Amino acid sequence: MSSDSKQSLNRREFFSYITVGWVMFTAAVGGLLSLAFRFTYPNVNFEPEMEFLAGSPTDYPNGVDERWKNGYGVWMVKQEGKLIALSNICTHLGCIPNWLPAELKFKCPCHGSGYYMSGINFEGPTPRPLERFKIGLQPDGKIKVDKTKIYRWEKGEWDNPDSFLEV
Amino acid sequence: MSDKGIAKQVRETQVWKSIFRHGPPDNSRNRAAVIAGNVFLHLHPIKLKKSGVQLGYTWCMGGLTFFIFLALTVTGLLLMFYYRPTAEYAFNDIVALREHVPLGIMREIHRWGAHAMVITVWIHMFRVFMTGSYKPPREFNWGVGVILLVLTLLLSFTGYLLPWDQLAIWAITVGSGMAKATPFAGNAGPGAMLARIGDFVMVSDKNDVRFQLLGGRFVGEPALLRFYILHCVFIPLVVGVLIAVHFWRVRKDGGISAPL
Amino acid sequence: MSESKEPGMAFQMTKLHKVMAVLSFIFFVTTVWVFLDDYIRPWKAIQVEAQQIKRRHTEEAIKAAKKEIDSKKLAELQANLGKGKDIVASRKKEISKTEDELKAVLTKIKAQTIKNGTSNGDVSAINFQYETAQKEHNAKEAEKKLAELLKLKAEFSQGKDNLKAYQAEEKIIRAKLADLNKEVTDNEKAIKEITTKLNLLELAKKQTDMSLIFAIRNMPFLDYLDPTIKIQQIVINNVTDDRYFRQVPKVDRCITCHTFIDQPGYEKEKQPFRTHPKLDLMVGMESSHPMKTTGCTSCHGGEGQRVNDFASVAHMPDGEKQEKEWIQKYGWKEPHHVASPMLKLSQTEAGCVKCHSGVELIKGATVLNEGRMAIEKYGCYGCHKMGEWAENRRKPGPSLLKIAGKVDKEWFKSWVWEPRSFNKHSRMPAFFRQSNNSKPEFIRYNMAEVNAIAEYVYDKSKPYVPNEKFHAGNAENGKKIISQVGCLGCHGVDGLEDQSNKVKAYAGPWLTGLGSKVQPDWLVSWLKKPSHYQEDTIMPSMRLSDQEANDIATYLLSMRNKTFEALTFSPLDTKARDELLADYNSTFDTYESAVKKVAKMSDREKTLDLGKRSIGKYGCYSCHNLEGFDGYEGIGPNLTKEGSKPITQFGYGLQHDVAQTRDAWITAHLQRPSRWDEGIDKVFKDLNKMPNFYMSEAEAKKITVAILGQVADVVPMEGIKKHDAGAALYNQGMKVAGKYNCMGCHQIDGLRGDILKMYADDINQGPPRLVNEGHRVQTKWMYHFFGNVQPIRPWLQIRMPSFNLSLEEKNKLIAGFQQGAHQGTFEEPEMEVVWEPGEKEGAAKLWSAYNCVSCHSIGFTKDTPLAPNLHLASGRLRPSWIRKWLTNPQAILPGTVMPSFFGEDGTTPTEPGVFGGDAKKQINALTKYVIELGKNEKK
Amino acid sequence: MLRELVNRLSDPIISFPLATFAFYLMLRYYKIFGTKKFAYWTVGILIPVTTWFLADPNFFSIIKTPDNIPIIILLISVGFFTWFALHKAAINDTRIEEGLGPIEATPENREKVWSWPNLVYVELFAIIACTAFLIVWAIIFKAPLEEPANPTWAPNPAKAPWYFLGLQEMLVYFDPWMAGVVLPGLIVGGLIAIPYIDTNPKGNGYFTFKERAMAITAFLYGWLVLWVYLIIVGVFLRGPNWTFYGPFEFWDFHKVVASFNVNLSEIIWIKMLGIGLPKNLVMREIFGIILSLAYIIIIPPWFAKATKVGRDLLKNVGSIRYYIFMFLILMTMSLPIKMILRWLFSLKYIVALPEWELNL
Repeated sequence: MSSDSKQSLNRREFFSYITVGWVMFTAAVGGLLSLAFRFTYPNVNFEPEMEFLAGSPTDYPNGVDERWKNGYGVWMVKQEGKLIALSNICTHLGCIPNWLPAELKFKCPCHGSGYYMSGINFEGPTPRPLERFKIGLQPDGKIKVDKTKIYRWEKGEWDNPDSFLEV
Repeated sequence: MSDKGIAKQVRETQVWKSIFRHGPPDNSRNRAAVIAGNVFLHLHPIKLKKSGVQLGYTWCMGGLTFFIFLALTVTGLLLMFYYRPTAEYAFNDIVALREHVPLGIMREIHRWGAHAMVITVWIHMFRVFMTGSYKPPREFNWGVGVILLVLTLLLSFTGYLLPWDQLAIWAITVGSGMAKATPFAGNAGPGAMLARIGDFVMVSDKNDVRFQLLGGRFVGEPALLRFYILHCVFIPLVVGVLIAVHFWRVRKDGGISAPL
Repeated sequence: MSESKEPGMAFQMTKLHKVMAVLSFIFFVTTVWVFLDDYIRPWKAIQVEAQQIKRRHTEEAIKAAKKEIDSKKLAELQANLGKGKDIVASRKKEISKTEDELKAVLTKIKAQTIKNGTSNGDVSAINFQYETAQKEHNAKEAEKKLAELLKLKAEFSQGKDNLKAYQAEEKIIRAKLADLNKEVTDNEKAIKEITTKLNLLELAKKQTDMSLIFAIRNMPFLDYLDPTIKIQQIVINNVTDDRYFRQVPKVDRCITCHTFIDQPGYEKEKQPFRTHPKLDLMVGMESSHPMKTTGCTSCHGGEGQRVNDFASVAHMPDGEKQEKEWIQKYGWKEPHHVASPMLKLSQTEAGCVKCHSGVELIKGATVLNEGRMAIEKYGCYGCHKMGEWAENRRKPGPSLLKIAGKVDKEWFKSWVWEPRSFNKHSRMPAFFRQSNNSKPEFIRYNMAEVNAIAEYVYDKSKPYVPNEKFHAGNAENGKKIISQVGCLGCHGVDGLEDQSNKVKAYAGPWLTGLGSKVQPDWLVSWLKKPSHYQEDTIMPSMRLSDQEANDIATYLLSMRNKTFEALTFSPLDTKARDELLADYNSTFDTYESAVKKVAKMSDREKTLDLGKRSIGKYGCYSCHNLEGFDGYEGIGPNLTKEGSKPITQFGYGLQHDVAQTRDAWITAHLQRPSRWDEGIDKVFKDLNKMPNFYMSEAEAKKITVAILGQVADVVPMEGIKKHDAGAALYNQGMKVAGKYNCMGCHQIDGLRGDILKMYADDINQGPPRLVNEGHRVQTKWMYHFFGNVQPIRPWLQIRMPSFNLSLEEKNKLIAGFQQGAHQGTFEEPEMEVVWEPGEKEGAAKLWSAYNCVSCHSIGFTKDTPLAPNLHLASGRLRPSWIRKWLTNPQAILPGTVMPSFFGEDGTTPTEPGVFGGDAKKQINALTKYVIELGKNEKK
Repeated sequence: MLRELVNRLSDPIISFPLATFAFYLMLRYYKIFGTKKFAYWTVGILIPVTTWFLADPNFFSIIKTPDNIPIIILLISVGFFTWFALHKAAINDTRIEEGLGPIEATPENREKVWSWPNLVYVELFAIIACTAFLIVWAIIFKAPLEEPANPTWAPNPAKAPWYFLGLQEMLVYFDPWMAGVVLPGLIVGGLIAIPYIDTNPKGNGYFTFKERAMAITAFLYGWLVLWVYLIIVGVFLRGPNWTFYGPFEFWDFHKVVASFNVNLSEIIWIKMLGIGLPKNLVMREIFGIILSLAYIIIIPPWFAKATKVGRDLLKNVGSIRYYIFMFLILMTMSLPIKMILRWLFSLKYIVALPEWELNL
């Protein structure tokens, strides 16, 4: 009986202690759990770089430039005032097509898929055009190609302003 | 002294008595005692309805699943002595397990056991559904069971990567590729496009759920390590805890199911 | 019993809640602390500062860019744009009509694309079925499929044609649309062209904004999403860190703080924001050591992986001042647990050695090269192994095989006892009278040793009879010859101190007191034919005439050292000798039986035995050729991996003033090796035997750099710039050049040329500088020249000596020069001269117009020649080199007297009348003319 | 010819409806299906048929792959246990009709027995048998190990582990966010929800079909047709490029099948209306959006109003349970619906918003 009345007398105090206690506890546990979550994202990673600097836009004449083909698997194609970074992986079975300057086309030596300079497929077994990579200009005027971001024609992504560079 | 005499003498030693608190289980009292007095057998009730021991009714699939889980734990522990989860060594260690490590079928038992566990757990669920054993009072335990089933699949899935061969990384690439499409949390999922301000991309291949799972943008060495830890430590721990809950609730919710 | 009691409470609930609240509060605070502790890192502040610095630079660049823009033109263009907009607006109707047309065509194209896609799929599928039927020899099926296929193909190609037609239509409409918008787009384009740079800079500036987004991106917890402030690293797979029995790829995170290290324009910022001082050689993208593939700690050393603490990186201060500053600023501590801390700034060049190990002199590594030259001077490698660079070098000291024919025994003893008392420039180090062996009993033993050594050496010495007789000459003239013919390229000489100190030659001894040292006949024969006394000497013959040799000898012999002559060495103390021998013999025996054993030997035997043992003990044979020591290794410790030796393995003795670092120990050691014994009671045989070279601190420090570079790190082949066969040959050639001190006189590709310092007034009076020599002269000529030196430049007083080169050395030297100039051995030996019509006449005109014979007078006029004999050119020079030389001689040899006839760019001839002023044609014609001169001469 | 026929029949376009139909027959006539006689006949027929199948080298080469053994074990055990469950259910249902109650509820089966040795021993037998089985399996079949991992070259086909092949097969019809995330999530969530949706008090603890016809039908359709069947297709009938190959067909790398799929928006705006796609994305996909929403929002209330089954269900379980149940059923049915749309109209997406990565 007496304890009951005591409790009711101290209700406010009692209420605030229990609230403070458990709110703090929950917040602390939540904080530690969120740190555990954060822990799973490393601050550096050792994956190969997918970006490279590709000189300045004036380095490229109209047409197909193969200087980054071997190192990075990218064709730089300048056409109609646009510079694009084209993947050199055939969309059929992943072979590497050749650029045939005389016929103005990419031709895959494996199964004969053919692509226009723009990357659009027009012959052979390939189901879709070549992929384009993100290309942009850095403040110092150098081109940066980012291979992590891929633009696919069939997804309507070639209108994306990051998928080409106006020159 | 006769043989019988020796057996009796042994049974009367302090050592024997300290281990076995009761006589041979050939009478009711001792049959109860053998179950109640043993921490492992204690999982069982002392007595149960006859239908609970009929294979045609229970199919024994839950029990087998648990047994295979134990077998996988033991074989898995042994495999860990030879296996190093690094891109340099993982594949060679698996070859070693096949080529020169004694008891060359250890990995086979582990792998086929894993497949078998997936099958037994599915069929266990099938049986539980068909006998309506999820109905009250067992709703909660059914839920625990579903989670255990999912964890079983995840255990198998994480283990799939460890041989570090083409089969492994491409299966995991396909499987983990789906995480990429998680709405709002995967870089190729619906809503990911919205989570950006200028060049600040909040959901990209460097910070989405797939990255968290793989520790990288593609299935590489960090993914191997993460899967190894998930496979060997994290998920087994969770599964162990949930199995305990599952069994406890079987006992508490009225024992192995039977018509009400 | 029936009143079962409810369990009671041990605590009051309110009390429990209070405890819970307090504990939770503490728990919560610790959680916050964890967050902050994890979040606050020093490098973040540095990156924020870097961002501000970048902003400042960008703002300056923006200012400059704005100035560049022609504001008038811009205003004009903007006005035009406004007008253009009005014009375009007036065509609104037309434009919207065209846009509708475009939309219609696009719809058609899309529909056709769908149709074509379906057809394409069908064609491929049916084609596969047809092929399968063919493969299975199912003729009926195949026929059916073929018919279907042909129909589909026709449909498909029709569809493709349709699509092309629509696309052509689209193109026309688009062109029309563009035409309609021309006034706007053209002006916009023009404006954009002018402002591109500015716009990009503005964008860059925006990236340095400290905005809310910036704060969110780098907020605790959220900084995993896409932080701008983050650890930057370079992973170099081709250079590894040694993790003992494992080599792991190097990871350098230095650029986390050294933010602009590879970006020009930050040279004046304070550290760590400063640009690398040698961007063209190191770090820069175009340099030979790009950052991405070379990294930072590959050269500098230190812990590249560390970012959180200035000291843990193992930054090393250069000098006490910097150390104090760092301790105060960063709490710097001596990195005791770091295997290879950073090289101090002044010692950075030591980092080159790891990869460029076998290279004689490394271009650009000034201190290191000087260190190596000092090592060469003192001959450290005689006793110590020092890596690839020091392998297979000649013995640093003269041969003692015929010493009895050169100096007398008394002189020898006094010299060995204290070389500096005879020659204060002596490079022979002092073994005796050092701080650790100056106790009377030690001196007694040492003197016995010297006596015994002399006995042994003279006992083994072969007789030598000089092949020339000395007759007195003109000392003054001798002195002049010495200063002129090039002796100073290798020797310092008393009386010529000024020049000698300029050149600082070290290949040969400083010549002093020779009158007190050698016999006159010996000296003359040595001067005339050094190899007569010592077959493998590097001293060349200067092709001196009898008179010249005698003049020189007279001068040299006039120098006497009276004090030294007066010295007499006390005779052999036989008791000390016997004690020492007994000591040697007691190593495996009791002292008593050793004494007995020694007693059995004859007196002579004892002396020679001690002599040999002493030579072995002090390692005399390491520097001098001596009989009886074939196959003995140098006595010093192997220094090949000295730069990686743990600091705990260095013995400090009682020298607490020497800092606990490798470099400090090495420098101190070099200056006074006996210091480690000081204050320590050591027995005679345990004394430190490293002699004292009396080298200056500066020299010691340079040598320290060279030794520090000798590290244990394994650099994988891929990590080193591929040393192709050519580079290896070049190194070998330069090694020979080093052995014979070619660079004491010639500057080779910008390196050394010590004697040139004497010719600072007129560099053309010095020995010719060799630039791309392998390209300049023909292989055959060079080979012939080495065997049979003849003067090319008769006006020079300095002489090219005749070296005693072995065939192998000759070939190595030539191959080295060729490869250094990337010249194939048999490329372009001689040229057939074929004149084009009129070319010869033009050449003749040029020949006289440029007045070649005014300098190249030999064979043409009686004038004193100021330039080489051109009749020899055809057999000596490569035509392509002649062309290059004619084009711009100053580019090859700055300061040459050869005029530049074709301007600085080599395209504007001073004689524009010939060949229409075509420089190339003129140069070709002159080259042919010069070559023909030689050919005619031969005939 | 017969092989050709089997090849053609196994194409999902045909085999999926066939499987659905067989499923219908099985449940419709479960009492016949559940007889031992039926089982014997089936086994009797299957043995020669299987032998004939195995005689084909192409089929055999797929079957004998070590990693496919578990699927065969799965197939056999699922077949057996499905029959066995329906067999038991048929017996019980007959008994219940006769008023006897299920076998498991007979007094002798309710009797209590000692765990030791009745249960413990049986468990030991199961363990021993299982261990022996695993060891034999492990000795006969080596665990697969292919060439070392090469991140730059993907094998074709790249398949997920077999138990996820149902999901991978769904990828043909749905985008990854549906097939890989939403649908699996719903499967797990739906399974957990079963006890809370199914309020039918009957059939608790014994085999029966009749008393729980709807629950069992829904569950079995999902389990047998949408899960196990798709796994079989994924494992045995999908080759390079995820192209369909019949069981007797050689996995020819160059096989091409006509597949050019069109979005609903393209069909309507271009093919039907001929006015081109509107620029506005929502406008462009408005028909698909309306259809999808209608599918989820309109069907359940309509079903509850228009049909007796719906009315009864709503009345029995209450509205919350009813709508959750209908939602799950509709999501389940979205897969067959999408399949059929694809086969009939080459329909790619109902809602095609690649700009938002939101394709349906």
